[in-house]
This record gives sequence, C-alpha cells and structure tokens, in this order.
Amino acid sequence: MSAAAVLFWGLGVAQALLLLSMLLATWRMMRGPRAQDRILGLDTLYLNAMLLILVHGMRSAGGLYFEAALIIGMLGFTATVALAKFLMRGEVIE
Amino acid sequence: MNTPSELPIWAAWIVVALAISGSLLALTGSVGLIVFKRFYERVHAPTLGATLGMALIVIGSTMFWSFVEGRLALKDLLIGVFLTVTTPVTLVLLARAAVYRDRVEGDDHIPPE
Amino acid sequence: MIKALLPHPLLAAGLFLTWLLLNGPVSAGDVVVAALAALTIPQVMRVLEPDRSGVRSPLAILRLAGYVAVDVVKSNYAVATLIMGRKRRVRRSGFIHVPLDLRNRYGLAVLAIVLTSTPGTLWVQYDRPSGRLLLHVLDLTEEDEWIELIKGRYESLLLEIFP
Amino acid sequence: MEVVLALGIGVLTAAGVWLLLRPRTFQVIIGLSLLGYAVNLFIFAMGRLRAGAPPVLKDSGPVDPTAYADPVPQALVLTAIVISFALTALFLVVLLTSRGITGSDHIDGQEPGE
Amino acid sequence: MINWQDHLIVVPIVLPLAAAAAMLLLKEQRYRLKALISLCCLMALVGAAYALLHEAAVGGPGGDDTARVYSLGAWAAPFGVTLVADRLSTLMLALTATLAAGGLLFSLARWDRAGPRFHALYLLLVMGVNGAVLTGDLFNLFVFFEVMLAASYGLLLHGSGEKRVRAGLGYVAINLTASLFFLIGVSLIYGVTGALNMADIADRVATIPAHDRALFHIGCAVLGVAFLVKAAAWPLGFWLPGAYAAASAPVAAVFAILSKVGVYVILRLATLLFGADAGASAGFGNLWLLSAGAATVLFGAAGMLASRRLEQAAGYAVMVSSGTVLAIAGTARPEAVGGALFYMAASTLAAGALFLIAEVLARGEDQAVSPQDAVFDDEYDDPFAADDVQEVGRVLPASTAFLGGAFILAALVTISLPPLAGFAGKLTIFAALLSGSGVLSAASWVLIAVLTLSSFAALVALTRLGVAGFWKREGAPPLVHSPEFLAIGGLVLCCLWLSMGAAAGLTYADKTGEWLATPRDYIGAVLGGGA
Amino acid sequence: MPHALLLLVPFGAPFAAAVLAIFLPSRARNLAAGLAWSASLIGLICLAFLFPAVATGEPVRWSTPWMPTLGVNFTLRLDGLAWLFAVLVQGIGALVVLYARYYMSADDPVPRFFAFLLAFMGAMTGMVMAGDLIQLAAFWELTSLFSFLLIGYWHHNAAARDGARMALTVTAAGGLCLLAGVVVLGRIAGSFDLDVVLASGDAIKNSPYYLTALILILAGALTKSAQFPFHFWLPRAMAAPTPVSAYLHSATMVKAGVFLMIRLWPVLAGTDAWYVIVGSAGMATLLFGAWSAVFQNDLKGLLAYSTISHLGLITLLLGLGSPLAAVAAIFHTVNHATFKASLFMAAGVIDHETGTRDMRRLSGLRRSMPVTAALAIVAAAAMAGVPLLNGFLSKEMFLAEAVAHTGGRHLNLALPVLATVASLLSVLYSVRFIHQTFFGPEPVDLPKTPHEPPRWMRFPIEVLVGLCIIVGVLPAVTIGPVLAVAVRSVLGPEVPYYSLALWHGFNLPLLMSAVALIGGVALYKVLGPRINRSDRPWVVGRFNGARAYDRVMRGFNLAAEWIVRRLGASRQQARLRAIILTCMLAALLASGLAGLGFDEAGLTVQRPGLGFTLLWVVGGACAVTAAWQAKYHRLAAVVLVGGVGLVSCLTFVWFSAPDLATTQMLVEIVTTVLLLLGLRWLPKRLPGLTTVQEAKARRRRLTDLAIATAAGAGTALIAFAVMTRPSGSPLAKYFLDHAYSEGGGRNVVNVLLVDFRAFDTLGEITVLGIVGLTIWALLRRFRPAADSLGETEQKRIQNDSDDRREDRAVGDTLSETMLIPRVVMRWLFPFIILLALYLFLRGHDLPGGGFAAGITLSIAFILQYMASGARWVEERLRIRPLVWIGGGLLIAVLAGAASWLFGYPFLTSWFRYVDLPLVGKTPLASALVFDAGVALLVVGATVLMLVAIAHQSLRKSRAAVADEEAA
Repeated sequence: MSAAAVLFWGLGVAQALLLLSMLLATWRMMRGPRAQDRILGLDTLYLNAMLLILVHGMRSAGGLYFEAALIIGMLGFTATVALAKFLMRGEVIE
Repeated sequence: MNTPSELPIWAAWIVVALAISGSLLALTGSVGLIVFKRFYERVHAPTLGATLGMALIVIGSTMFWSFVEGRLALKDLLIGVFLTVTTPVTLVLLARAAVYRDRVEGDDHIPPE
Repeated sequence: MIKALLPHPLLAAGLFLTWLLLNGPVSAGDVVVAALAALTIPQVMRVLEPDRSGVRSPLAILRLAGYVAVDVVKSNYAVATLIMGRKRRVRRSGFIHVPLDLRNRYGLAVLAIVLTSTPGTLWVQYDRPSGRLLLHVLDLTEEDEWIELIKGRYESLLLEIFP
Repeated sequence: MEVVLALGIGVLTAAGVWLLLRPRTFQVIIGLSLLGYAVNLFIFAMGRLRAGAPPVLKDSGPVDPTAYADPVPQALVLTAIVISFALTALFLVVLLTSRGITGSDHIDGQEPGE
Repeated sequence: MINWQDHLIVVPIVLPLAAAAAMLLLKEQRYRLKALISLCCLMALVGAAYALLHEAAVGGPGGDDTARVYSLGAWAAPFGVTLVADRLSTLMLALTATLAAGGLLFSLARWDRAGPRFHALYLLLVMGVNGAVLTGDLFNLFVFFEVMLAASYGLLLHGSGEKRVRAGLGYVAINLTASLFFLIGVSLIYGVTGALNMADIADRVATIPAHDRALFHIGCAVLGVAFLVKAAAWPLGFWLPGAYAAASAPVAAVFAILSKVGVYVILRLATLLFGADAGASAGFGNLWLLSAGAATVLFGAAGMLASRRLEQAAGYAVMVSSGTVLAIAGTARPEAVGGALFYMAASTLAAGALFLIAEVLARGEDQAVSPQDAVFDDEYDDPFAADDVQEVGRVLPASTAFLGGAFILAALVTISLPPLAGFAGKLTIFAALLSGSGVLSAASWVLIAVLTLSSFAALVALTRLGVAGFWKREGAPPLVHSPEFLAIGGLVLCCLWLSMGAAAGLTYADKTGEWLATPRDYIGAVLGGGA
Repeated sequence: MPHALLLLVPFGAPFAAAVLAIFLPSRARNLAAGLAWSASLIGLICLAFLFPAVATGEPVRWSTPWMPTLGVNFTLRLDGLAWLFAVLVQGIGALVVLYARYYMSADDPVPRFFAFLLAFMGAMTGMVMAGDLIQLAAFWELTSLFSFLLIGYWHHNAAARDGARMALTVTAAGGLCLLAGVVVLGRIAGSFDLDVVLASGDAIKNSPYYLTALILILAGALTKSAQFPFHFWLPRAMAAPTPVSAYLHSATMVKAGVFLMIRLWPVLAGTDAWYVIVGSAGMATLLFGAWSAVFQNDLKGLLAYSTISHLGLITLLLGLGSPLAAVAAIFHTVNHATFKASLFMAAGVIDHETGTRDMRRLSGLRRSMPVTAALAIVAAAAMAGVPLLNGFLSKEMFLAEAVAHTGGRHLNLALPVLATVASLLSVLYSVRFIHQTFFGPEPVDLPKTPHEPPRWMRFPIEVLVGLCIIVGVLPAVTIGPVLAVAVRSVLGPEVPYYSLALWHGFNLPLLMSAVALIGGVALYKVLGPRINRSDRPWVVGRFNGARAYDRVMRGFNLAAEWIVRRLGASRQQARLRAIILTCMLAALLASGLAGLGFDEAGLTVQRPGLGFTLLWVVGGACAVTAAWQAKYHRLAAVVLVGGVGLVSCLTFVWFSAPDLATTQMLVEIVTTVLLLLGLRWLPKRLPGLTTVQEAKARRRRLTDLAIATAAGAGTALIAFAVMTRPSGSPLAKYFLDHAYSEGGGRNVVNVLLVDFRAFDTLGEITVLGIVGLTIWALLRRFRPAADSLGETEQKRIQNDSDDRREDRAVGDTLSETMLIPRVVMRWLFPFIILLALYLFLRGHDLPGGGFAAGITLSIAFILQYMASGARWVEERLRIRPLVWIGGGLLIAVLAGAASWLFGYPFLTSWFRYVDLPLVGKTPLASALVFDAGVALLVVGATVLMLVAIAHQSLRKSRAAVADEEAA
C-alpha cells in the first residue's frame, strides 16, 4: 500500500466518521426537544464541519481550505453565542 | 484524488491514525449527544471532539502539511488555539441560559440562585 | 514610551506570531507586515481594554498547561467510556457549588476555559458578590473531591498568574 | 455525486418554495434563505462538479485548463451570495417594520379576514 | 490624453454612483447641497443620454446603424463585461434620465426631506436602470437589476407609513423570488452554452446541440418569467398597481421606467436570441409573449376602470403600456416594434406625469401623506414640517388650470388619443399589424381589438378620475410649489415634444425596430471588438 | 400669398388665438371675444379668397410630413365640400362668439371659454380640411375633447359634468373605432392620403376588409352625429352654455359625422351593407328624434331632439346612396346649421332674459320681446319646412328622394309614408315651440322680467335668419354656386341634374309637404295640452338611451372589478403562488415536453460517494425540518437554516471552491445573527390555534406541498441534466489562461471578481450599500408593535431577581453571565482584525479577498456589540457606517476611473512587481485598491445592518423609561 492509498482510504474513513457524527448532531438539532439542545447540536455540527474540512484538505492535498476551517474555528462561535445569548436575554445586542 | 506521494509511508500511517482517532472521538461526542438523557449531560459530550479530537486531527494535519511542504507548517495549530478559546464561550453561555430557562419553568434539579 | 507603543506587549507578540504562522515560510516582507500589524492593531485595545493585564509567573503558566493537557486527555477518556460504556453504570451527574477566591477577570476566564474544555465539567454560573461558582459535573462521584481539585490544581496556579 | 447534489438542490428548493407560500413573514424569510442556498448551489452546479481542482493556479507557466474547476460559476455564486445576503437583511427589516406598524406578522400586513 | 468621448457610455453608470457615494459623506441635513448635486448629476445624465442617443440616431461612420461597445477593464467581449449603446439602450437611457429628472425636480419641493438619504437612493436607482439597459452581459444585467431593485425597495418605502410598508413587504418578497428565477435562468444558460455575454449567447444559439436545446429553452423561459414579473405581465404583475400607488409621487414617477426595464430586456433578448437566424430556436416564446401581453393589456385596462384613485389608475396604465409592448414584441414585426417603442416612450413619460399630478391633487384629502398616518419619531414629527419654516415654492394662482392642462395632455397620451405621441405609437402599431400582403392573421385583429378596448377603458377611467379630481373638487385649489410645477410641466412638455417631433421620433423608433430585427449587426459589433 | 399657404390661416388662426386667450386675465371678456371674433373673421376672409381656386374643381393642398414612417402627412386640402363646411364652421363660429360675448356673465372667466371655443373651431376646421385620413381621425378626436371641455365648462354643475363625460365617452369611443377603421381603409387603399383613397373606391368595395372598415368608420360617424341608438349624449350635452349648444349641435360637432359620411360617400356608399346600416340608422333616428322632440318641455331639449331628427334625415339621405340624395344631404346640412343655430341662440336669449327654458312656464313673450319672437318664428318655420325658407327646399328634395326610391327594398316601400310622418312631427314640434313660447297670455312668475336682449346679442340671430330667408327665396343665386362646387367635389364630374328652384310644380313631394304642414298644426291643436302634461314621450319614453348607457358603463365597471378580483390577486400568497406556478409551467412548456435529452447527451456521472451522500442527508434533513418548524419554532428554524448553510459550505469545499466556502461560512454567521436580531420583534406564536377555516387551510397546504414538491423535482432534474453533460465553456479556459499572465493573480475567482468582471463586483457592493442605506432609513422610523414593546421577558425576570437580592444591582446577571465571554471576545478582536487583513492581502493569489475581509471585520465588531452592548462599544469606538459605505464606494469608483487617465476603459487594472526595501519583490495591483473599497463598504454596510436593528431595543427601552418618568 502506498502512502497515497493509505491516506486516501484512511482519511476517507475519518471523513465518514465525522459525517456520521454530523448526522447525529443533526438529529439533536431536529429533535430538540428544547432550544438549547438544538443550539448545542449546531455547535457540534460546526465543530465537526471544521474537522471535516481539515481532513478533506489533507485528503485532497489542497491547502486552500485552511481559511474556511480557520474561520469556523475563530468565528463560528459567533453564531452559537448569539443564539445562546438570545435564549438568555431575549435579544442579541443590548 | 491527487494525494501527494512524497509522504513517507509511516508518516502517512501516523497521520491516518491521528485523523481516525480524532474522528472517533468526535463521533463519540456526538453519540453522547444522542444517548444522554438530559441537556446538562449532553452538553459535556461535544467537548470530546472539541478538545482531544480536535487536537489529534490538528496535529495530524500539521504533520501532514509539514511533510508535504517540507518545512514546519504550524498554521493549523492556530485553529486549535482559537477553537479552544472560543468553544467554552458558547458552552458557558448556553448552560447559563439553560439554567435560567429551567429555573423559570421551575425545574427542581437546578439549584436555586 | 514603550507603553505608548505597545499597550499590550503580549498581545503584540501574539499577533506577530500569528501572522508569521499564517503566512507559511517566513519571508522578510512577512516580518515587516507582521511587525506593522503587531504595532498598529493593538492600538484598538487602548479603548476596549485600557488596563494592562499583568501576567506573572510564566512557570505557573507552563505548569497549568501541563495539568490541563493531562486532565483533558484523562477526562476525555473518562467521558468516552461513559458514553460508550456498555454496562451503563448508574452515574450521578449534578451541580456543585465551588467557592472561588479568584477575582481577576482573566483568571476567571482562563479557569472557565479550562473547566469547560475538560470534558465532564462545565462552568455554568458565577456569582460575583459571593464568588461562588456553579459547576455541572457529568460524573459526580464525590463533590468535595471536585472542589478540592479545582481549587488546588487550577485556582492556586491562576492566583499566581493573575494576582 | 451529481445525483446527490441534484436531489439536495431539489429538497432545498421544495422546502423553500413551501415556506415561500406560507402566510407568515418569518416563514417567508426562511423560505427565501433556503431558496437562496438552493440557487447558489444550482449556479455552482452549472460549472459541473470537479473535486480536488480548485481554480487557484499552482505555478506560473502554461496553464492546463482541464486541471481546474470552472471559475466562472464560482465568481457568480460569490456575487449572488452577497446580494442574497443583503436582500435577506433588507427583507428582514421590512418585515420588522411591517410588523411594527401593522401589528401583524402576516405577509399581507394584516390578519386574514380583517 | 484622455478622450472623454470614448468614456461617455460609462458615465450614466459611474456618475450617479460617484455622486451618491460622495453624498453619503455629507451630513444628513445638508439638503440643499445634496439637491444641487443630484440635480447637476441628472442634468449631466440627460446630456449624456441625449448625446449617446444622437450618436445612435446618426449611426456609424458609414451612416448605417451601429452600436457603441465599451469593454470594461479592457477585457474584450465575450470575456469581460461589455457595455453596449445601441438605438434601443440609448432610447431607454434618455427616457430614464428624463423621467428621473422630472421626479427629482418634483421631490425637491418637499418629498426629498420625508426620509433620510433620498438623493443617494434616487441616484443609485438611476444608476441601476442605466446599467441594466447598457450592459451586454447577462449576469451583469442581474447585478444591475439588483442595484435597481434594491434602490427601489428603499425608495418605495421612502416616507414610511403603513400603506407603503405593507406594499413594500409584498413588493420585496415578489422581487426577491423573481431575482432567484433570474439567477436560475442565467446560470442554466451558462451551463448549456458556456457563455454570459448576450451577443456571445446569441452567436451560439443556432449551434446548440439538439439534446441541449430543451435545457436552453427552459433557462430562457425561467429568465423570461423573471423579467415578466418585473414588467408586470399577467399573471405575474399583480404587485404593481398597489406598490406604485403606495409609493411617494416622485418615486412612483421614476418607477414608471422600472417595469419598462423588464420589457426592455425581454425585447432585447427575444430579438437577439430568437431572431430569424436562431436555428431551431427562432421565434421561441413569441406566442407566449403575445398572449401574456394581450392578457396584461386587458387586465390593466380592467384595472384602470376599476380604479378609484388616480395613482392607482396610473399604476394600471403602466401595466397596459408594458403589456402593449410585450404583445408587440411577441408579433416579432419590426415595424410594429418600432411603433411600440415610440408608444412606450410616450406612455411612460405620461404615466410619470400622472403619478405626480395624482399626488398634487390628493393634497388636502385624507391621504397617506398626512402626518397622522406616517410614522416618524425623534427626528421627524412631520415629513413636511420644514415647509412651514422656509417656503420653497410659491403658490400659483393658476395651479388648477395648469394641472388640468397637464392632466389632459398626460391622459391623452395614456389613452393614446390623437394628436399626441401615444396616438402616433399606437397608430404605427395598428398600421404595422395590418400591413403586409395576404390575409391578416387572427392575432392581428385580436391585438387591434384589445388595444382599442384598452384605449376605451383608459378613456372612461381617466375621464372619470379627471372629472372627480378637477371638476368635482371642492375647496381651495391644491398648492403647487414651483419645482413641482416645473417637474409636471417638464414631463408633459416632453410628451408634447415627442408628439411634435413625431416624424423624427417615429423614424428613430422604426429604425430601432429594424435594428432589432437584424441581431447580426449587434452581435458583430460586440464580438468584433470595441474600445 | 400663394393659395396653399392661405390654407393655413383658417386652420391656424383659431389655435393661435386659443393659445393667446388662455393667457388672458380671467375678466378680460371683451379682449377674448375680440380675439376670437377676429380669428374667425380672418379665417372667413381667407376662405373667401380661396373660393375661386376651389371652384375650379381642383382641391387646394398644402402638405408637410407628419409621420413619414407610415406615409402619413399633415395635409390641408380644401375642396368644395371642405370649403362649405369650413365656412359654416368659421361663419357660425364668428356669430356664436359675438353672441357669447353677451350671453356669458361678466363674472365668468370667459377667456378660458373662448380659448376652448377657438380650439374647437380650429379642430373642426382641421378635420374638414384634412387631406389625410389619419389627420382627419386625429382632429375628429380633438373635436370630441374640446367639446368635452366646452360642455363641462360650468363644471360645478353635476349635469354639465355628466353630460360632458357622456359626450366624450360616446364620441371618443366612436373615434377610436374610426381610427381603426381608417387604418383598415388605408391598408386597403395602400395610402392614407385622401385623394388616393377617394380614387380607389372599387378596390375598397371589393376588398374582404370592406365590411370591417365600414362598420368601424360608421361606428365613429354615427356616434358623433348622434344617431339612434347613440343619440342620448346630445340632449345631455345641453347642460353646456347655450352658445356652445348653438355652435356644436347645429353646425359643427354633430355635423362631423355627417361630414365624414359625405366625405367617404364616394368610396363607401352604394353597397347593401351601407344602405342597411346607414339607411336604417337614419330612418330610426329621424322618427325617434322627431317624436321625442315633440314631448320636450325644455326649449333646448326640444331643439336637441330636433337636431337628432334632422341628423337622422341627413343620414338617411346619405344612406339611400343615390347621388341626388347626397346633394340633398349636403344642402340640408347647410340649412339645418343656419336655422338650428339661430334657434339655439333664440332659446338662449329667452333663457337669458326670462331665467327659464321650460315651455310650460313660458308664454306670450312676443309682447315683451317682439323682435326675438319674429326671428324665432322665422327660424322655426324654416325648421318646419315652410315654403320660402331654406328648410323647405331641402325637405322637398328629401321627400322627392323618398318617393323616387319607392319599390325594390323593404325600407323603400315605407319610405314616403315615414318621411311624411317625420315632416309632420317636425311641424308639430316647431309649432309647439313657437306657440307656447311666444303666444298665449302674459307669462307669470318668471324669475326675471323679460325684455329684448342687447342689440349685438340679437345680431347673430338676425344674420342667420336673414340667410334662411335669402336662401329660401333665391336659392339658385345664393347657395347654388357653393353647393355646386361642394357637390362636385363629392360626386365628381358626373353630377346629376338637380334644381334649386322654389317651385317644382304640383307633385307628390309637394303634397306630402302640405300634408305634413297641415297635419302638424292640426295635431298640435288636438294634442298640445296633453303633450304638456306628459313628462316623457309616449311609447318610446320607456327607451332611455342615457339609462342604457349608464347600465352599459356600470356593466363595464362591474366586469372590470370582476376581472381585477377574479383574474388578479390581492393577497400576497396568491401572487407568489401565481408566479411560481407560471414559472413552472413556462419551464415545462419550454422543454417542449420532450424530455431533457438524456438519451442523446451521453451521461457522465460520478459515482455518489458515501461521505457526500451523508452530508446531504444532513442538509436535506435540516432543510425539511426548518420548513416544518418555521411557524411555531422560529429559533429552531434559524438553527436548522444554519445547518443547511454549513452543508452548502461543505459542498463548496468538496467540489473545489475554497473561496465560496470561506465566504459562505462568513455570510452564514452574519445571517444567523441578523435573523436573531429580528426575532425579538416578532409576535409570540403558539401552536394549537385552530380556526373554523382549518379544513380550507389544510387543503391549501396540500396544494402548496404539491407545488413545492414539483418545483423541487423540476429543479433537481434540470440540475442533474446539466451536471451530467460535458462542459465546454471557453470562458473558463480563457480566464484560467489569462488570470496570472494578465490579471496578476493566481486565485482565478478573485481575479474574476476584481478584474475580469470587476463591474459585477462594483454593482454588488452598490447593492450592499443601498441595502444598508435603506435599512438605516427604515429603522429610523421604526415603531415596534405594542406587544414587543418594553424589555424582553428574560430581561425583566433577570432584572427582577437582581432587584430582590440585596447584594446585587439590576443588570448584574447580565454582567456576570457575560463575564467570561466578554474577556474572550474582547481579546479576540485584534486577532480577528489580523485575520481580516490576512484574508484581504492574500485574496488575489489565494482564497480570500475584500469581501471576506470586510465581513470578517464586521463580525469582529458584532462580537464586541454582543459582548458589551451597543452603548459601551459606541462610547469607545467611533463607528460611522454611512461614511464607510460612501468612502468604500468612492474608492472603488476612483480606482476604476483612474484607468481613464491612462486612456484605458473604466476598471482596467494595472499591476506591477515593485521592489520594496526589506520586503523584496511585491506585486502591486490597482485591483487591490478596488478591493480595499469593497472591504470598506462591506464593513460599513454589514455593521450598519446589524447595529441598526440592534439599536432599536436600546431606543425603545429609553423611550419606555421616558414614558415612565412622565407618568
């Protein structure tokens, strides 16, 4: 098995695992039952998406997806924080 | 898929192992999200992916790119740093909001203020 | 002079480093830009956070980082087994109150990050007048153990770093 | 791959259209967002699907166009994303204003039967 | 050195944009300066438009028709975005500039203070329209459509108030939907032909493989629906009368051109893509255009009859005028298209004038412009409070007579009664429909019947509304400020001028019809290179 | 002056005078009248000069192109007929002007009146002198228009308004038909030129479109000349000032229809269709008008119906189709004009001097106004057809024609009888008019004391009555030559023999005349009092044309409303549904129902991967659930839409679009925040509110579901069809080839955005800027709904609990909650700025760019707002989004315009590698400046959008506080 093949299959497995994980998070988002559960689901989804992008970057050897991952890592919490704050205070910016 | 071939096979195995174990941790976290019964339990689960899972994959990625580019390519570590700093913000706020909501609804399990 | 130029030296250093990390192989141009960015951007913080964060004791920082790294791995394992654990032993999750002596905002922030990053514990609510922290713990075997762990392992170090 | 994406676009479109036909302004704005995604993906799909061939040139020298995805739809989608974002914001504000002035969040600006 | 003449074509887009941008840097209260800037800008636009129109009318060096092509960023077609000023687009430019100047003038009396940043939005709307008619690129057209629409959302809501907001909500929702169709259509066309430049697409239409043609047609149909929504064709245009009637008068006046932009694009694309040499696609959609246009005319005519307010009737009149041009576009007869264009120019100006007159007439009535209805807070108690402090215009004693005269002229054009320009246009249409040897088609007769019926309906409706507005009116005559006077008079004078210069105007329109019927020239001009 | 130019005077003078008159002060009645008087007089003089030329038989022409593309010229053409009518128009016009000067009150703003009158005169002259069919139709409509203004001159009077509207509606509608008719005629003849048309009579009559043209033209002519059943507008038009009636309804307006029929008589008459339509319309009108006239109690009403009747007579004559009948028609037209004008004026005098026109109140006026009485009696006698007066002559001709046509057709059999009856009736009403007004006892209880009118008010009547007598006595000398010229211009050289003698010997027509005269007088003796007692005509009184008209118009209105209601949509949902359905239908039809060509195209499908499929399971589930939850669980919908956005972002990653992924992600974040900001102002919505209309709603939902499913399936199918086809866009190749070598960037997408297609980007940021402006403008006047006012529930509860505890102040909960987030968010701020800078600088070569940088920066701001509140941030950071928007736009525009300086088109980019000290070789591109403008604008607009919404709660709580303080 060449390195390329190892990476291709191995990282493919990793991707599948992450996507499964996303699926479960989505289930939480859909089912709720409460708003905080959904937000938690979205947060998990973001996290998994970011990891997925990293793995995908390795798998396709494209260094160009780094920004997308960085943005999720650095700014992705904005959306979920806003949601959480909305729950807490009823409005996002006071 | 045009995976680069200049990666030594052992490095490839390590990268793959890191990535898979990281992914597994993330998956475990998501499973926790499903199997736990209460919100306050569920909220712990994704942390798996956000901490160690993320760390493993980031390390794998760093290693991978360092090999590919033939130099120390550490920028993926930045993702790790920022994610570590930001994820708790969400969770803290979310937990606080949940506590507030449960209190308003009169949930007994929540300690009063 | 230095203060005027660098209101937050650590921040400037962080920015400088970040820029270099972001831009791959370091070239002279990048260094120039990084230096410029590190000098100009923190000026914004003059208005947002005028008081300087006095960080002390780099050694404590390192120790804290070490603890955290170990604890994260350990609790990751613990929580993962909890989730995947086939036998599903009865676990008690619940809230505990931790009285904190730490008052420094940064210190509290770092503590929150540490606690939350460690699977199994979650910072929920902090009551400033009493300095009491409400914590949710996934596997609440012994309440006092947790309080001892937090106060002894993290808070003391943080008190060193952020007096 | 094509099947999956086409189905995805279809589902988004269906959900969006269904919401678009609902009476509440909030449903409509969600519907417009979903349709926006669907349309963005549709435009993107018009450039055909190419994995691992981002249109960022690797080195100077003669370019092999077959090694890269079609950049045109991507540019179009970028423009479309921005515009649809702006207009979503606008619609949101208009619906808020309408809700404020008329007191109703019905898309007609008044409850049916009034 | 710079040869300014070369860049004239881009002026109608860049100038209002720059002026609007500059105005944003000014403080809000500097109304006078802003008014001055926008007035100067619009004057310059009128000048530029007529210069371009003149050039298109005179033709190329050989005297034959040509189009001025401008490659933005020096990227030649079909790769870059091109602007094309031919007979049709310069006609639209001139129409836009004129109407916009009228609306702006009117607004200077008081409306420009009824909400913040009126002038900037207004200029940007003009920029959007100009861009939409000048561009030769399908996606760029989308962008300028959006500029135009975004500005129109803002302007429709200008002055606030329940009526406007309610109308605005529907207007925005529908136009957003239409924009999505637009995107689908454009991208589908790109997906099939691999081209975005209109001339480039037209160039390839004939050679589209048979199995791709259905997809291409679907793209064109979806695109067409998007434009027809904008052009307010039945059953897509129910939004128009309410929205236009709700808009403040100067805005409604300039909106009269917006629906014509939809018509313009339909006309442009139908002639370009589905002309005689389009292979299997030749004549695609003509029947639909014809029927949709006729249905629109009938619906608009019925709407005019059912209208109880002048501004509403004017809205329906806009529909009628769009429908007429659409139906004629569906006949694909060059002479008729020429007549329809002339008619369009006249009826659009007249509709603009009608909107303005309606607002003046409504003054003193229980209208939406009264302060109780509009919602203003801290900054504004009353949109026109400024009037009490400093009187801009003076009350003209003969205001009613003047308004009445203007109304009659505008109504004549709208009804297309002789001897004004609406009549000349419709007559040309009739003559063209009846021309040619052999038996006349049923469609021609139906169209003539429909158009005559719509004239009749307009006659009845406008007579009723005019009688109610002028003759039945009790109490003091409406106040007309001098800018309003100038605006209404100016628009009506333009109608008159079109009528007086019917010879030149009709010749221009007729040649435009011919030019559109021979898309090869357009394609050649664009793809052959340019500045 | 050459003859041709002389033509312009009678046509142009009235218009010129009208324009002058409108600018006269409103009390200048002498000046206005003088102006009008001289205009018509000058016209008359010119016409007189032109007569010799006209008499040669060759029309005098003057022509100038009008609508050259149609071959339509503006042609003034004066032949005998036109001359005759022009003289009538101008001559009677002059008299009416004189009369009106005295008739109109000193308080009336008469210059306007005279202006309308003059304009009408000009239009009428233009019509009769038209040498082109289109021109004729044009002036035709103008006469309708000016008559509308004249009839409605006293518009404070409802009757005048209604009469004017009715007249305009009927005549202008007829005019529209006429217009269509002449276009058809022109199509048949190949030209609109009158000479050409008149010369192609045979072609016209044999054309398949003859009947169409005929019906359309007659629709115009018959409505205008008030023929049954379109006659009703004329009596209503009597609400006009009497001079107007005298002018319009004797000599001009109503004669336009007659004129047209005479004008086109050579080419249209003589067919069966012509005979049936025109003849029967004329006959019906003749009898109906005469019968109705008998029963009128209003002087003007009587005259109006008598006018209708006489117009019917003329029409009937024309309908007969024989040349002699045509001669009679022309002759009677002139005669009718003279006597009817004088009668109207007399009626006006009576009205003016007594204050009433009701014949039942008038009586014995011959004593107080003997001269007027004498004049009216003569004119009425002419109307009745008493010998020695002009009316007698033309009536004799009519009766002769009626007799001559006996036999053959059905109508002809009855013709002599009906003609006699009609004549009898006209005698009857004439007698009634004279007898009841001027004879009998002294009038009692009149509003005014009657006396003779001013000298010059009576003068026009005297002139006209004089003409009646002169023509009646010496027809051959006076009217003969004129009539001959006119007749020849219609009938051509083959004019039949006719004699304008007073005495034709004892013959059948004479007998009929005698019967009519004697019978009429006798009948008046018998029925007079009973007629006075009936308020509407016997038998036909039930037929009320005006009411029928009202019904028709109401029907139109109802139909219109029905159309608008049924075929339109007033509800937003219905509108959207119509649009979506139409689009689907259009797409379906456009595909030709023949499939999308899958078989021929040859599919190139990539096998679906597990990962991607899973991804879209997530995406689809999110979308469907969002659609499901959007009504009652808005927050859930926002969350789920976020999921969809994430999936589409990942799709971009999957298929090689890093720029898209980046931008999508950023926009996603901002959109979520945006939607959340909006949520606060929406009403609470709880499930379970069932209504009675639940079943209906369910049905609608099912329909919508079907529509949505079909739309989704269609889109999917189309997308699939395109994706599986080989692509061959030459654009892509070109851009990839030239991006680096000529655009100076490796990131082709970015080069497209800031260079190849920078114009798109310019437009795009303009949209963003506009939206920012609009939002800002809207929200400055934002007023929340009553139930969203005040603080949110959460805030209230938390503040209350803060209040309860002694060791806490209000707001502590917030500050404690945000303690940790604040620290992180604040310290992230510089790093996000750094990220923005990074994205911006590398955009040209790698994913990123101005837009991404701008959004990133705005997120940095938003975070600060979220962490610390709007007031806190704005106290520290000076944010002027509008200036940023303006500045960004300006920078972008200037960057584009800079290329002008080098002679390149707008937005031509320029790039170069520059050696900078320390840094080394650095690419500098003007596109970077453009991109900077983009970034600046994006920050401004995005921050503006979010902050403007966020500010609302701040402002409202402030307002609430102020309210409490006040209370």
